[in-house]
Amino acid sequence: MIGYLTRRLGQALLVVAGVVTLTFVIMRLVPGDPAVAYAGPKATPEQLAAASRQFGLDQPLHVQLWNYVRDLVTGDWGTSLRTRQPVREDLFTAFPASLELVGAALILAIVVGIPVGVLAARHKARLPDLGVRLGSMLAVSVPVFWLALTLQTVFASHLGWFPVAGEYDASLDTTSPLTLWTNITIVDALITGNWPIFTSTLDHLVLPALVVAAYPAGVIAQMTRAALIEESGQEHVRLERALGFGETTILTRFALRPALNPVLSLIALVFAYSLVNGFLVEAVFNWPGLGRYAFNAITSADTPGIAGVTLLVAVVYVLVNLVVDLLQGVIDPRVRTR
Amino acid sequence: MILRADGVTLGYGGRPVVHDVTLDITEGGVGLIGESGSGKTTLARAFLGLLRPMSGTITFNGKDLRTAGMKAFRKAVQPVFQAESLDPRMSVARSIAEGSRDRAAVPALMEQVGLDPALAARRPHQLSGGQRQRVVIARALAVRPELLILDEPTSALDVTVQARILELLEGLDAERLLITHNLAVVERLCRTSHVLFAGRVVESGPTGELLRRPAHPYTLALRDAVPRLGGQPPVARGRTEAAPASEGCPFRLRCPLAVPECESAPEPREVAGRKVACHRAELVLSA
Amino acid sequence: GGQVRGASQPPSAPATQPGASASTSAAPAAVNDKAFVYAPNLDVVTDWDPATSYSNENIAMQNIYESLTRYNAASQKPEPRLATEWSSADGGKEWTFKLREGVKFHSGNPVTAEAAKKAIERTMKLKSGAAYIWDAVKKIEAPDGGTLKFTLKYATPLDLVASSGYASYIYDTSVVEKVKDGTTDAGSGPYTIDTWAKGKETELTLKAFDDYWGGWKPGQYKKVAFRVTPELTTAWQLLKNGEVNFVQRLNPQLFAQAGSTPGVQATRTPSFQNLMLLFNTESGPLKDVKVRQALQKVLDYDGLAAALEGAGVKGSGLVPQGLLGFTPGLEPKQDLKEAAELLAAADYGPDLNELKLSLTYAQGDADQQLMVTLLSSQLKKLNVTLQAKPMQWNAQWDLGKKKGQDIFVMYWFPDYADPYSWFVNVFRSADPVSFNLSYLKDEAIDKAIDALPQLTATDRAAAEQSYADLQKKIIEEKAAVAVPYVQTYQRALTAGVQGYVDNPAYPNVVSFYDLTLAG
Amino acid sequence: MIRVRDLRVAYGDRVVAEVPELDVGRGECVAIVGESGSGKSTTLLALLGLTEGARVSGEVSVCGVDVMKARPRALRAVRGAKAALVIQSPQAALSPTTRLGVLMRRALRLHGVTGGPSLTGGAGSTGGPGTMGKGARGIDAVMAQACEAVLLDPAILRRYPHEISGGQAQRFAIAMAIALGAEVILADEPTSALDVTVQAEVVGVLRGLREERGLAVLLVSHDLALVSTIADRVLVMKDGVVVESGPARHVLRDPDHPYTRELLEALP
Amino acid sequence: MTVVEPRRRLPRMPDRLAAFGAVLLVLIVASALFAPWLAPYEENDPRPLDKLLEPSSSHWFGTDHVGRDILTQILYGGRTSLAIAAAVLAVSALVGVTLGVVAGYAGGWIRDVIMRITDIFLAFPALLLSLALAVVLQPSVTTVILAIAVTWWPWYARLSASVAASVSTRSYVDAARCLGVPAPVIVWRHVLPNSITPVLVQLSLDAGGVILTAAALSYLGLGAHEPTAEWGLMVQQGQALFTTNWWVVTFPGLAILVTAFAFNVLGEGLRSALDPRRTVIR
Ligand SMILES: Nc1ncnc2c1ncn2[C@@H]1O[C@H](COP(=O)(O)OP(=O)(O)OP(=O)(O)O)[C@@H](O)[C@H]1O
Ligand SMILES: Nc1ncnc2c1ncn2[C@@H]1O[C@H](COP(=O)(O)OP(=O)(O)OP(=O)(O)O)[C@@H](O)[C@H]1O
Ligand SMILES: [Mg+2]
Ligand SMILES: [Mg+2]
Ligand code: NI
Repeated sequence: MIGYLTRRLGQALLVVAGVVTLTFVIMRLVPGDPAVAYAGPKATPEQLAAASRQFGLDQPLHVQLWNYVRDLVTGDWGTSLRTRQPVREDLFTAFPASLELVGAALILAIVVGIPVGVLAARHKARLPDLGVRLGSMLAVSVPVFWLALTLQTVFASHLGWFPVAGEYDASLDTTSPLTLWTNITIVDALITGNWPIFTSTLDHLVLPALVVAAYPAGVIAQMTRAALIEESGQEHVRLERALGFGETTILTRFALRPALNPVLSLIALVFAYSLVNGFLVEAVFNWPGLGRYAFNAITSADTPGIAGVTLLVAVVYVLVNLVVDLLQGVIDPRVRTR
Repeated sequence: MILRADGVTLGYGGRPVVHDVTLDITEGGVGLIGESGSGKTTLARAFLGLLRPMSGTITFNGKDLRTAGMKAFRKAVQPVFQAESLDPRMSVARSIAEGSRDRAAVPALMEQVGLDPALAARRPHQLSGGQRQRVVIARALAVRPELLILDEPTSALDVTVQARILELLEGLDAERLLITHNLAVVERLCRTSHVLFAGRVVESGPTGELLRRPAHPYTLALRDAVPRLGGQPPVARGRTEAAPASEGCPFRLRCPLAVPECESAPEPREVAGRKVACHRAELVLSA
Repeated sequence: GGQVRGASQPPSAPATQPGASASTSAAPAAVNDKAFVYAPNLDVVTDWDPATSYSNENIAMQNIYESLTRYNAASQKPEPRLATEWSSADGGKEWTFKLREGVKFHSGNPVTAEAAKKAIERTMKLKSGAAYIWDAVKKIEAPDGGTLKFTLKYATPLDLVASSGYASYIYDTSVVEKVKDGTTDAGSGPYTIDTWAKGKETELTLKAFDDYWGGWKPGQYKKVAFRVTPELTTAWQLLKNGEVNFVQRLNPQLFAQAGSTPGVQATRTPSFQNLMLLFNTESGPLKDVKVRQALQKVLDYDGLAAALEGAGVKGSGLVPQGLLGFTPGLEPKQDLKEAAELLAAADYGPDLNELKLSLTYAQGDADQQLMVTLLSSQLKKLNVTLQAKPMQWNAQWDLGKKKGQDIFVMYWFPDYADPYSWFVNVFRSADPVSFNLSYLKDEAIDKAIDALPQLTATDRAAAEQSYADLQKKIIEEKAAVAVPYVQTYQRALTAGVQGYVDNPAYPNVVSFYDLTLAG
Repeated sequence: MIRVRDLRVAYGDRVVAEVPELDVGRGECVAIVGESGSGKSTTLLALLGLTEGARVSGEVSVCGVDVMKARPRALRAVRGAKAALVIQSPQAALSPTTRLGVLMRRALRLHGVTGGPSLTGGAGSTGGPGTMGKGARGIDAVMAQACEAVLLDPAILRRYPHEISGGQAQRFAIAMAIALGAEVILADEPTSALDVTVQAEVVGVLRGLREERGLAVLLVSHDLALVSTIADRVLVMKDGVVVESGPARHVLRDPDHPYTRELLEALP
Repeated sequence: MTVVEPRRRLPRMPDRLAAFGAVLLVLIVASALFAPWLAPYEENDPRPLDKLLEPSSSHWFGTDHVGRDILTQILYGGRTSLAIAAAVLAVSALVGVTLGVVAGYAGGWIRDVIMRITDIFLAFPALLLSLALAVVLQPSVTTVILAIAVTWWPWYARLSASVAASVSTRSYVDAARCLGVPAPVIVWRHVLPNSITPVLVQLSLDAGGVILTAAALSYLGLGAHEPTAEWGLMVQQGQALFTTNWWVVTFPGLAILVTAFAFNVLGEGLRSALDPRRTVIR
């Protein structure tokens, strides 16, 4: 197990190193001088030169790469050309917000997707199955921006059931200020018992989380269904039937667990994917998350910002996959001995 | 003798599964028996040049496989694998002609293995198990091999079909190395046999002798466990669930005759006209 | 330990919901304890230094810092701010400003001539952002606490310069080094920083500076919040709900809706920002002035204005209305027949050669995109293929500097309310290329441009005439540019807010101090 | 124990198994032999009503329950509790994520076997919280005994299916039948995936149970030699039809049907 | 005598989803192909005076902000969107399958190197990579295709590597090696054809995702641009009009939804027919 872990960690490091290099290459490929982005649209030549010096852009490429790696390792992720803040600080605000949104969405997707997948598998080739399959395919096909706009207009603006946008009611900052520990609002509100902010955040989360959850819920349902159907074609199900267990018991108590592993891998992928791809949703719902940060960084050619997001997401991706590997061992004992 | 393994150790991913095997493929058919996972297929793959030995050498006509030109060897030794070794997408004719690239010879080959040439255009899933096995044999014969390596050629087939395939094999003039679980089949097709246990050859000798009067307790257990028509119910000797021992005699944990001496690995030695790796071979012989 | 977010007040002090019902529940004329919520579409602050700031943050900074003068778009003249009066001498090469008395910085220090001198000198020394506006200044003196005297290298309308939206601030140099992290400021304006949380939705809140020289009346907003809202539709819905009080830019459809939505008021003001199609006068097919003139006549200006529905209006010449040098009678007109003739004269047209033109414009700008759509479909009928590439600014500019396109589309607006900006930056020849992206090179024009500042400082009428002549020359004779429209600000506020005036010299800036909540 | 008359199983229009008569009495061992695809497994599964999507007709009674007419609930009670199934591939027949003990315990609970003398046979398998402890201890005892009966170390109950050998898995399947108090074991090729040495052991266990406990065994196999050593009576199937049946000795010594003869001759 | 019929608690649904998806798709493709004949108006013909007309009998889907007929633009836009999907899938499948099959067959260090590279591309946030590339190459349809393909191929590499690895252990591959067939021929003749099915299924599942991603890129102004008609671009331009002129964004949005849905239905149907387990996300 230890050997396996170190091997996996080594691979993970390799991947991160690859991402760093790739990022650097892309940063250099982006046309237009990053100094222009920093110095602003009406910069004078002297200002441009100064900005160039400040970012070390006047150095030869290999020196730049070396500096870049050295800075990363020492925790200096550079200064954003757009916000002019240290990228690390920017990410420290943006990432928790995304984590909150994507986390909530994934919980929603799992809570909906897995039972629905079980339901479909239980009634394979019958009406509920057809319903679930069509529903999940709709969920994965719907363009998020469209869904976001529609939900916002209908449920927030017209019906007024939910807030239009925002993470929580900003006025609560004065009435019940939040002590930050993790920087994730809802978690901090929960652990410090700040109920006004907690409920307000929950209220604000519903719509964006629903939108972000649509795709994951769809694929999770599809995957659960497929994995369960395959699992229920396994020999052991026949034995369980012969032992007198009911169909539902068999699916939920014997087949679900072994079928869960691919679902888990999928969740890991969807998680990393949603972190950045949520940017449209974040924009519509004023969610100050990573996706929006990434989008702004891209559209303003903020290379350090782009690099920071990329690296962060890559690290998260790698970590989540590690965690999933471990979890899979817990869920399926066969994996442990592999 | 054309193919010879000399002190060969084989494994996957650095983990050896076949240990220090020395074995000649001699005339009259050679049998390889042993329980599942004992390394029979692994050994066969090494003989086919599909797996490099971790140590030891495999020689073909006296030349090391690693250095000798593979061309001559390639077609001289051909496999007949366990049932499903046909590309599901290729027609019978294409499969058979794959090595020789000689389509014209296909009908003759098909007849030789007892297949109706009219089946040439079919694909594997349109054939029965017995027919498929015949195609596999025809494909191997197409390149006129000197040696056939048969890995459980019949174990997936029904008994009636099995009997016919065995007949066909008996009639071929290529040398053969036969791997099987089925003792009766080895007895019929092979003059000499080797018994494999946990990656080691524990006993080798003339097949008839070997099965009539085993000298190794594993061979004995194997023989007695085989049910015979109308005979006594098969007998289980020793505790079959025990894993092979990693040190000393690998069979000792299952061996009803094991003594403390067995904790040291037995060297293969000549006993009653065959080679046995057991400290207690004499006792077994007398049983 | 954890840090506390928000709350400069003790948590016990209850505050009512900001803006939540600003439009409906009219507070008694007593104290206005609501916050005014501004919905910008981008992060508000990137640079807190009043010397170097050259971006969005001026929306907030104009309320925190003050300059000597402020431009009044109605009178087209600078008006007093920190300076109460001023005069020039020596043909516009010497300027004297009298400072307002009893003004204090937020730090408590008094605003004296000495302080103002130090501030401007620091700004000039840092040479960043819009610091160039002071380039003409040779020497600053503070003969007494209330008088500031400038000696210039060349004549310049310094009263206009001093009203600039950027780099003109008078700040407290003794605390300015501490403003970087956004917890304090060095200004003298009506508002001061309350909280700043970069990257959060409510990024910045301001609170009233109690010792402001203008004093405070009931009904004025003593708190201001900036709630970043990138999506227009979201901003609009928040406004309708009364959650925000001001949306800086609406599209025509929303603007029309805003006009008829109870609880919302809409305002429209022409800006000082216009769109320019800069034709490559130096190389390529547009080297031929006939082709350039044809292009000027192809675009359906009225159709475009109609499609823009008020987001932009047809201008006249290069100088938008409201600035010195605005010249009526230079309105562009579509004339397809003449355009076809001009093209034919250059051997292009439906039955002649195909003309291929490349155009670059700003990515993500819906109005420019609209213009491009209309232009390309018109040109197609004349056998002209337009290859339009949306690009990010720095990529577009890079290409432009290398003269890599036939038509360069960009907006221009002056940093201070003076049309000189267009001419000196865009149409005066320069090597290497900076913003003169039509690559126009004409000595006579250059000379006329160089004479403009002094004329402005000394003889406004002559300046006006010179501007008119130059525009005719550049547009009609040289055909270096087409100006499809001048942008219009279409803004919406919650209905209860009174006193809003849009000042195009300070784009998107709301003077919160001037607002009151109806009651 | 088992009584079958005119059983017919069809998938769609294709009849895959037709058994006019099949009886298995207490302590008897009956074997069904035949080639691949001849309908052996189908017949066996039909006895427990496990043929999904098939049309089944005829009379089938297992341990006194009419399988054809029984409601799903009653049918589930027969499965496992009265008639236990042992299938071919040993490990694949066990859910990979369930410890053996957990599976057995769940099955015992399902059928209301609690082990406590006062509670046996009661339908209230779940029991109140008070009876749980006692019941659980009782169940443990039942499970341990069952394992010992098939020569398994009860410690194996803490393992996962992939941690045991094929022979152990087959013996565990039989142990479950014992623990549940099954009266009939239906074994579908229980040894064909095993090595001969292990096969011998499993066969030994089956024989022992028959002799000691009077369990009835219905064995499906294509290994004539094996069948000949343990079966009392034999049914030979070909293409879904029973071509010959009778006492093992008779059928295998001098078969009446040419197909049986062919089978015997093919033996190496 | 009792006859037990298969239990029928809920009605059985015929599994014709794949067929349904295929029919839907044929309709969509046909409507894009025959756009010039089907479209009621000329492509890209702005009439500012007719802008933002509500859906009516003369403009079924209304008109957009410059007065183009939305139905017409959707029909023509389908050509772009479908062409993008086809090109992206072709390019990424070509690259991914080639690398994957080689990795799967060769094993050893070759596999390790290829798979690590694949991992790097997978760990790189896909949308960021696409966006970055779109910025580097300047927005255009070709850029969209390349940008998406760059993030898409690793999935096929991974999928086909694992399938090819298992195919390579089949005994017919060994048999071919013993017959002296050269490695490239074995890969081409045996490994590739036998690993392709799951990739094909995955391709049809992914097509919807490609259209959505392309739409998102255009939506961000980084993909197709004026005057190319493309669905994502149409949504982007109409998005700010959602509350006032719903049809401008809704119809192209529906076009994307229906097409993505059709591809998904087809893919999912194929998958359940061929291989119930594999799912890879876009
Ligand atoms: N490709 C492989 N990678 C790793 N281990 C393998 C591989 N193939 C076989 N093994 C292991 O090597 C050992 C010997 O396997 P081999 O297939 O040679 O046995 P065998 O004697 O042919 O068994 P059987 O009778 O079941 O065919 C087994 O423990 C098996 O798990
Ligand atoms: N679910 C099913 N649907 C359709 N046909 C089936 C189904 N299950 C089995 N069959 C068919 O019924 C016939 C009998 O199958 P069965 O499994 O009973 O054979 P068997 O005698 O057990 O063979 P083997 O020795 O290979 O296990 C076969 O032809 C098979 O294809
Ligand atoms: Mg083998
Ligand atoms: Mg069977
Ligand atoms: Ni020994």
